[in-house]
Amino acid sequence: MPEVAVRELTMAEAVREALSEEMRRDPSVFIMGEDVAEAGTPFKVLSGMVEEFGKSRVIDTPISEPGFTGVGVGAAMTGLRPVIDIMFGDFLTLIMDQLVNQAAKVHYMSGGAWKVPMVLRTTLGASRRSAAQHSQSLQAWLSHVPGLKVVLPSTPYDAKGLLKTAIRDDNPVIFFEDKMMFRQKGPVPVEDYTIPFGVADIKREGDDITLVATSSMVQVALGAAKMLEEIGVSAEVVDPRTTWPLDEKTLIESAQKTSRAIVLDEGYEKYGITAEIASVIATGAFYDLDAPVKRIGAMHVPIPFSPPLEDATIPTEKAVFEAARAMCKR
Amino acid sequence: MPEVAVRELTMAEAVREALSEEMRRDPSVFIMGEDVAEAGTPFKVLSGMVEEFGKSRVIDTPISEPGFTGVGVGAAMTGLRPVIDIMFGDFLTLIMDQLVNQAAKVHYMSGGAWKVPMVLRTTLGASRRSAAQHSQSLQAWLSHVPGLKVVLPSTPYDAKGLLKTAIRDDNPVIFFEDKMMFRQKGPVPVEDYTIPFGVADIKREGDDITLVATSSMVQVALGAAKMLEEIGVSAEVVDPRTTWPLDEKTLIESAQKTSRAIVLDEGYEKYGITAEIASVIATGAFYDLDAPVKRIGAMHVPIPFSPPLEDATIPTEKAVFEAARAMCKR
Amino acid sequence: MTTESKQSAAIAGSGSELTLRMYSNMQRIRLFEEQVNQLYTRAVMPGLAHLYIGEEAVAVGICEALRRDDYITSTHRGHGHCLAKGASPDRMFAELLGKEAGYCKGKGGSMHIADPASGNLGANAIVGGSAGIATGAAFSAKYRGTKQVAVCFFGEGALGQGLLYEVMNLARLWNLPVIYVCENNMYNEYTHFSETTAGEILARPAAFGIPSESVDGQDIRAVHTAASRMVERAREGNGPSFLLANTYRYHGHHVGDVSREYYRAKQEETEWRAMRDPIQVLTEWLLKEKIADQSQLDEIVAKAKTEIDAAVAFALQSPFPAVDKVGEDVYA
Amino acid sequence: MTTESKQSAAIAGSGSELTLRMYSNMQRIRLFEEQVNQLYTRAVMPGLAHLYIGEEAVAVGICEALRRDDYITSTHRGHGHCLAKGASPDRMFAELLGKEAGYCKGKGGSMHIADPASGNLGANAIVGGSAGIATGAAFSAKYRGTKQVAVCFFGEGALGQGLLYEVMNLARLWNLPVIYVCENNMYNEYTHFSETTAGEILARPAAFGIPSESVDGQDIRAVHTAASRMVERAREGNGPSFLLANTYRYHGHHVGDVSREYYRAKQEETEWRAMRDPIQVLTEWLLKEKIADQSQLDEIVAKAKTEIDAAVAFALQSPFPAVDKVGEDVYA
Ligand SMILES: Cc1ncc(C[n+]2csc(CCOP(=O)(O)OP(=O)(O)O)c2C)c(N)n1
Ligand SMILES: Cc1ncc(C[n+]2csc(CCOP(=O)(O)OP(=O)(O)O)c2C)c(N)n1
Ligand SMILES: [Mg+2]
Ligand SMILES: [Mg+2]
Repeated sequence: MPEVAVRELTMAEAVREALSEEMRRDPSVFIMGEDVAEAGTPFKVLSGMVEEFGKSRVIDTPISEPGFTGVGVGAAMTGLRPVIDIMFGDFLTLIMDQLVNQAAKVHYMSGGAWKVPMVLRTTLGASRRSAAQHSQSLQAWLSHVPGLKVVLPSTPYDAKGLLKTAIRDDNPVIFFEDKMMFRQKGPVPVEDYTIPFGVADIKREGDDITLVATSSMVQVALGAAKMLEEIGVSAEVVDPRTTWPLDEKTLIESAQKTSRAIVLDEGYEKYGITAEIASVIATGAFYDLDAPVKRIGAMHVPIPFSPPLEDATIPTEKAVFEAARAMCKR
Repeated sequence: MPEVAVRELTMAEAVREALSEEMRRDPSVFIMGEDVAEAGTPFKVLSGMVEEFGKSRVIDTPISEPGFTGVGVGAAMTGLRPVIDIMFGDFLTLIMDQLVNQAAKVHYMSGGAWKVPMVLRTTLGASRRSAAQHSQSLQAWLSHVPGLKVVLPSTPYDAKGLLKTAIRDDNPVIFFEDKMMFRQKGPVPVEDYTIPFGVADIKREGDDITLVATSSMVQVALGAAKMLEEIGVSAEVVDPRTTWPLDEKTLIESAQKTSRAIVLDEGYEKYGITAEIASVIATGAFYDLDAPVKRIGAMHVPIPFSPPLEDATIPTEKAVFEAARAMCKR
Repeated sequence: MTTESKQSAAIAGSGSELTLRMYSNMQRIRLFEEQVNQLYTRAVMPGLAHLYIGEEAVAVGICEALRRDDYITSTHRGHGHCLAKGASPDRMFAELLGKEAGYCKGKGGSMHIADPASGNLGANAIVGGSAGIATGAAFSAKYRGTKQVAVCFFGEGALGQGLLYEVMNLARLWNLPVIYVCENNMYNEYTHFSETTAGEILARPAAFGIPSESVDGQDIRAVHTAASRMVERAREGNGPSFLLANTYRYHGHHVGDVSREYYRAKQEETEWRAMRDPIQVLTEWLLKEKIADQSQLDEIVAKAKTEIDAAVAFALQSPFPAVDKVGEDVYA
Repeated sequence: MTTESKQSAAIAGSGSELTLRMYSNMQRIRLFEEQVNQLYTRAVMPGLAHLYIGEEAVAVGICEALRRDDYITSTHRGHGHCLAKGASPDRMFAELLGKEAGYCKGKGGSMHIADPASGNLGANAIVGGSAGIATGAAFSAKYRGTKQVAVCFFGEGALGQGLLYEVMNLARLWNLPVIYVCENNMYNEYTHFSETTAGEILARPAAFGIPSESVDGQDIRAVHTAASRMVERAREGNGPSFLLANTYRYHGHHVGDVSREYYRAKQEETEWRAMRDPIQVLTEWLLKEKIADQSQLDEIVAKAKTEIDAAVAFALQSPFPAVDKVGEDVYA
């Protein structure tokens, strides 16, 4: 990007700034969810917004996820741009019908007559000792559904730019935020900017192996890349940023260049995000790969509460490092 | 299997026979769902069962999928073996919380103290001109979830044996039936038998290419195999029968033998069943494959109503034939 | 247009253009549905359809109390709602046959017809699935200050869906201009509603503080009067209401449901047809009140028949969408 | 054991062993929760916990009306239910600390404690998520003919979840032995329930034909009397009931919620603590009725303190599960 004024913001601040700027720009944008107003969400992501925009645009709801998501769909069909807040990604289980049978299909079923410009913000990620019902990363389900777009920002910069794109998009967009990243800082330009969907970002250039990582796993991949550097392995870290649309070209080209790839995602590994991306790479870079594409996701168990057990279920820098080292035969 | 008395049953009859035999054997087994009693379901799969077992064991419910699925979970935890009937697989969207956050996790979250021996029967498959909300094949979502088992029978024989295993299993099992197969006949032995989970079945032996297919796609694969035979290509058709547990070994060995594989599933192709299986094969048979593993699933669109459009979204024998022919360079 | 709805409310129950228009629209729906049944039996229509015959007074009585820019959400049994709100039969038939000229370019079919021009947010094949959408449209109308009203049509089977209670709570809390219309035709598919519904239906909206009434769904003047009251209440900013319309479907749950004796008595069907037919009830009133004589009514029916026949012909001759259209309209 | 519950019902309101046991159990819960708060502030406990302090009379008053083999489902604020139903503090603390000796081998934690031995089907971190499970347990009791009863505890926030209405309808239709207990502590996290709840709470179960009562949740004798009536009704085969217990949580929504002024006034908290404390209310009654003197009560507290301190010590010294246990218990 060009030379612009930049300052450090946390992921939470970046999200809040994107929402606030879009709400100032467009009166049809509003926020609806549990404890979003005075409380500013339990993660304090929206702190201060109700003071600026008032209770008519930052709206506390009862604990009725299917109900207020459905209200979001109807509001989006009739001229508004709702931003629905689902506190924990685990609660997506409650709104799958509104998202999948309603929001995702309205445009197509009506032959293009109606559209649903709705953003659904929710969270992902374990390791907060929140146990099996508050720690899941369910992005694979939604990436599977035609009619939805799925965004997984890994930095404050990406979060702000992608969220603005999501709000301006005329389709239902599911926006996943990693709970562990809310306090993580990163550079964010002062100027208005957006980031297009379907464009992967190379977070680190490298020659020997490609580490494809989403959301929370980007930091893990970068950490592993540092460790690999020390043993002389140059790792490239590629972040798809959106799993739908998916920038297959960039992923494949990186793997063709390095001839090795590991795919990382915090969702359950089986039938997860890593399966699609690994299979895209295995096909697209078939004649260039020196080794099978390796997948690393969450262990196939409900996420346990006990710290030593929970830690064993999530991909770690060390695990990625070891896998990469083995693939590169060091 | 050994020499036994065999007769032809439809898929619906095989399912009904499995349920009836298990209900005679075990009084703790009961059926609950919409229009399951006198109506015997809209597909008539359960016709006659209420006459034999009475309304206390074949129970009509209100149109409350989350409610009666939740009742199933609680009943399963306390000594019963519910068989919950969800008319269309599309309605899984309504019960994901009960299945994923409750049924799948109870055993683990309680450290093994409670278990949930529940079977959830539902349907999959398009091409009935039922449009976007009555045609989906959502097995990928459930295969992604630790704690669940997922069964996809493709013949009356498999349906009966696998359903009996499901009912006797102490875990929540999701059992998908293809609506288009209910009237399809096949040989079923008279004697009691079960089929273990996690054991793939080779529906047709072949040497040149492996066609992995689930549920409704097994017939498509067999049809394509016939067409391929005519051009001198010998296709092996492998049916995993359960996507979780998944018989990786048999799939990989077949691909190693033929050195080519196409994976077929009627669910959406992106982030679907075909992604996991293709990636398992691409990794396991990495050094034996002559070509990238090919995936064929439903087109990434909500399923349209209009016949010419709907037909274009589903994998066909011809599409599989063409893909296989190209891979085998004929 | 507000005036129209005010007026219609005012003159409901007295003779009027409105009453004749309601007569005409009920006839149009019935003729439409009879053609649908034909198209099915002649195997010209793909899939199935759920006929509205017997329930015409509910959709027409309510939609005649609405402005064209008011919203409705509809159900799998939605042809009546769609016509009553102002869609035209030709594009509807085209949709039912999966043709390019259909309201949804053939992509939706019978269970998903939608029409922005007449405020129809769409039929829905998920029972109760549109309760959130209708409530959201009402939220939007209030947010935008347009004084539009949203009507959520659903069958009594949808009372089993928890979503309905979640959104009724929201509608009351936020005072939204939405009317929940429960079409009680006594059957959830093949099960009598008494086997699926505990307590008193009207007590359910009441529990959320929503004013509710029940009405004879076969008496269109009663339906229209009650609906007009509720529409006014919503438009004036006084929030949601709930209307329970007691009615009956003459045909099967869907066109393929022909042998019904195992779940309801033939006699029940004949009694409703003979004694409670909404078109007959209005006809008798129109003649008694001398608002129209038989020949005028026959003329209305003849006009309707011509329109419907032409619509079927249009749909039959119009082309299927080109296969390459399948990938369009997934994303806006 | 039926006799015990009969008896307890009979003698509720009069002085008795039962009343002293209820006093003791409320004290045990309070001491337990104070320790949990300590463990959190001392950063010894992983994650968060939701304290039951202030609401003790609800869990104890109800569970004392149950048999040990009756079922309960609990919530994220579940330590009180768990103790009241008969779990022991040592394995509970062990679970809260993620230790192998915990009720769930450390896999569940505070929000998922379960104990088959005392009929606890488990706490649940999905608000309202256990309504189906409790109703299913009642279905099972009826199907198996065991005369067991199921109690579904939930906070008033769960009134927002549609699932609750679906299962109340089923419970009434099928006459299931289940009691829905709404613990109204007036807050859904950081939002006052009046902002999230339209109409009258008791009208909701009533709409499904379920008998309901509200009770002062700070007066354990009132809670126990009402609960005993409902348990009898369920056990005799007369179906479901709904109990609204008005109560208050003294602490934050969870242990980390310490500055609460933005959503509730300090004065409100102090008033409840000073004038409506369930332990104090019972203490005064016990002394007034001369059922016990202060020294006896002090002795009970001392015993409870010893038990709780020992339990904490046990949990602190017991080991974490071996990492290779992580893959066990996924499938039975
Ligand atoms: C969530 C859901 N469950 C089940 C079905 C299958 N189904 C279609 S119509 C119907 C009965 C609906 O009854 P009612 O709501 O009274 O409408 P009616 O058909 O009587 O007009 C059912 C169970 C569905 N479409 N959606
Ligand atoms: C379905 C669902 N939505 C949201 C949450 C987040 N959450 C946890 S507790 C809570 C408030 C619950 O309030 P209430 O039911 O009154 O119980 P209380 O905490 O007051 O005991 C919320 C919103 C959740 N756990 N589950
Ligand atoms: Mg009905
Ligand atoms: Mg509360």
